[in-house]
Amino acid sequence: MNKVMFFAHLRDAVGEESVSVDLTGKTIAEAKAILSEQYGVNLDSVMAAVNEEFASDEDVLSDGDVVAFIPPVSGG
Amino acid sequence: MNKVMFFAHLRDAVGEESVSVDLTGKTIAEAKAILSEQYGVNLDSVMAAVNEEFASDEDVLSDGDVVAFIPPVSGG
Amino acid sequence: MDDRYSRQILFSPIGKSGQDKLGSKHVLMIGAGALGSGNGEVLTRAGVGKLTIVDRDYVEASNLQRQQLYTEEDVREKLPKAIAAEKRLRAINSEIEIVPIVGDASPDILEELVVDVDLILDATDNFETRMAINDISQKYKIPWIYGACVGSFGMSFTIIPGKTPCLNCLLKRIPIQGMTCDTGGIIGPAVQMVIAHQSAEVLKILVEDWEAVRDSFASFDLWRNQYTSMKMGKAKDPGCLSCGDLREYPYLDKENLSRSTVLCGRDTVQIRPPRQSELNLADLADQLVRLGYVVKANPYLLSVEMDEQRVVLFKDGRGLVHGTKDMSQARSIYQRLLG
Amino acid sequence: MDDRYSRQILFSPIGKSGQDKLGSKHVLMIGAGALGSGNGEVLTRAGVGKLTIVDRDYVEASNLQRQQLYTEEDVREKLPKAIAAEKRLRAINSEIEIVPIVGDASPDILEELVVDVDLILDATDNFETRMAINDISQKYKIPWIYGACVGSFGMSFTIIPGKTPCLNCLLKRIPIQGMTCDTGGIIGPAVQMVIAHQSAEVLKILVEDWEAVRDSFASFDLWRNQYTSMKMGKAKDPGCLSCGDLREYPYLDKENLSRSTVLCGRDTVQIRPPRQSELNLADLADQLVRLGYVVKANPYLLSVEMDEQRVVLFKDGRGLVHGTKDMSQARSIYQRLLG
Repeated sequence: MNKVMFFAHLRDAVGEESVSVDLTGKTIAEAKAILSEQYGVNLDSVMAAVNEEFASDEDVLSDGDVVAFIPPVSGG
Repeated sequence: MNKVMFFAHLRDAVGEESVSVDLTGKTIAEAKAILSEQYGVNLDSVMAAVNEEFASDEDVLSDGDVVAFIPPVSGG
Repeated sequence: MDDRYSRQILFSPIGKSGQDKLGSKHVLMIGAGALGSGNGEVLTRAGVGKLTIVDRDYVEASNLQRQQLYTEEDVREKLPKAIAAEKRLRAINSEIEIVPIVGDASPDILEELVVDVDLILDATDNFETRMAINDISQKYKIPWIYGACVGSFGMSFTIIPGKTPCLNCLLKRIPIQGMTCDTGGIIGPAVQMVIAHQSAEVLKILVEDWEAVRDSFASFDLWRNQYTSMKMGKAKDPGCLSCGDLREYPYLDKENLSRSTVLCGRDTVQIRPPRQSELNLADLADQLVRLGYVVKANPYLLSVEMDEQRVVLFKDGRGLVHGTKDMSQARSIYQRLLG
Repeated sequence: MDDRYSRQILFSPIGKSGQDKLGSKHVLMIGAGALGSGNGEVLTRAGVGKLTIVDRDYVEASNLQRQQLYTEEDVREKLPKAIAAEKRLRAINSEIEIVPIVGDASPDILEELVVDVDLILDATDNFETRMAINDISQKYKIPWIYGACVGSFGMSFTIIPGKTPCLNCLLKRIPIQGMTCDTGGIIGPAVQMVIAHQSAEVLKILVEDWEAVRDSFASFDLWRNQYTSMKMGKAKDPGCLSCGDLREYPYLDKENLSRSTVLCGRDTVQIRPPRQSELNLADLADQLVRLGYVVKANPYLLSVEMDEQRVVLFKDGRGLVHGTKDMSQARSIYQRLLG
């Protein structure tokens, strides 16, 4: 299983700060597609961190990895 | 063994952000006395956290506990 | 100014009803130095209905590096900070009420000022005043928000009577010889970071979003890139004399306050700390020399020149401030050195 | 003002030599909104030698809630932000050089301004300008500091050419329809928190304390009490078109910029986004209605009234700004809606 955390407006869209989903063996790109489908959020251009380290679309998730999605914001 | 972290001016006095010391079985009060002696810092009125939770003088340390000393500051 | 709060109302945890609540609330802010000027500005811009500001100092050149309401003109006019703050805050928002009070935040004054206050914001520079705020907060069931910084290090903790531990649970007694901005230096970003934490907590409490209130003790060092949140549930002490079952509000008792006395015919004020303690005069002398002060020290006392005044500190914490008869000024100078 | 920087010099990682360095450095700040006014004030107070401020907007009532240099008077006079900022900053510190520039931070202008600049501070409100800053930073080897916020959420990342990943490594392309303060709201404390992070990084870089520079991507939510540091080593992309081995600086190429055209005889500016993309018009319409705007939408376009202008947005991201012939104003209005 994996803990998936959502920040900023993603959290509002999902309705929870974190969810438990099994993403073992999936790439970040695949995980984004699954979660977008499941929670109706747009994860295009959203940064992903795995265990507090930046992860690219091709990185593969292991069991127990904590995934965070951090949307870059533009306000200033 | 225990990881002991020092914040603010304590870090300057100790010269390192963290040190490894075996404090297993000691109370916070005893740990303070040992570290004060060893590093020449005053830990009187310094707050202690064990694994990111506030700890009082009587709390006993276990092997592997991470201890942090956070000095309350008065500037404003 | 229509539209003034539109971006804040759009933030859904505040919204229109939160904005109305903000406009009906009264914040008592103790201190108008670095944290006071910054927090005062955030709250004034946010539209808090009434802001009472208590400060005993006037604006000096060394304040300009981090105290955001003040200008070179305020330094030249030696304006009291509370007055200079009010002037700028009115130009920013003429639609809220600002009450400046030039003076010491003694327990007596605090008890008078606390009527109708929804929240006390700590922007002071010493633990003696903070312990008095803490007791007042418990006695009148008013939340307060501790904030402090020195160097690149800062911290904040929100105290809700009946719910969280209080400052006396955490510290047990007043720390003596804490680092102050006059001995450890300070950078603007650390001030801004504490203001960010404190003012966010003020907004949460004033809009009554109690679930959002931070229950951990936040501390951080911006130069060393550290940030830590300490859970505080276990800190609550049922035997605490400020918030426990048999409370005495010890810091409202004049016996426990630092005592200042004008020494007859000597243009000098003597200050006694609230508890007997031993100062490390050698360390303190080192710090003050690094700061550029002229310091003389021997094993028993330390003498330091500060602008028009000379301060002599004894090993037991007692201080003589020569060159003034003004007790409030003398306490300010003493606490700048010892926190 | 002697003594002005005494508390900062006392902070040992700065000291006297750091203070001298600060006084000899030049910061180019893009934007004088919330992050620009706050960062500008911290750096002016800290004694940075020269500050160039670029902004295309004027002060409006809805800015006062969080943009700390501005007053009600500035709103009444409709002063350009760069000019209003300069006025206040001079009153704060007359001893440093402040150069206000009223205008768009286009890649051409950035290339002109970047001569002799030690650091670029991002205080803009859109990714198109940030990507241009990012390319300029790589091309001329000048560090820059990304900062942004919306609601109670904010983030900061320090980009050092040749060392850290760049913004294009992280994002690959310009995100469209990012949350902006005009659609998601914003609270003052979140602004202060980003300022704290950005200005601390500026001080570290200007005093050349490279070891202290933050190498993680910091993001936080003050209302939800979240703080997270993401390690960024793995983000550096050798194939990145901005900082990689075969770099092209794509965002300095006019072909990739959003194109604005004044539509002949119609008092209208048309804006095309830099990349083809599909806007979610229904979501956007919802946000704008919550903000209080009058919005009309159908499956193909959305029309929104904004003060004197009316903006029509198409599904492909194209926008028509009616009621102006000023391209810079039109781009500002467009980017306020789409980030």
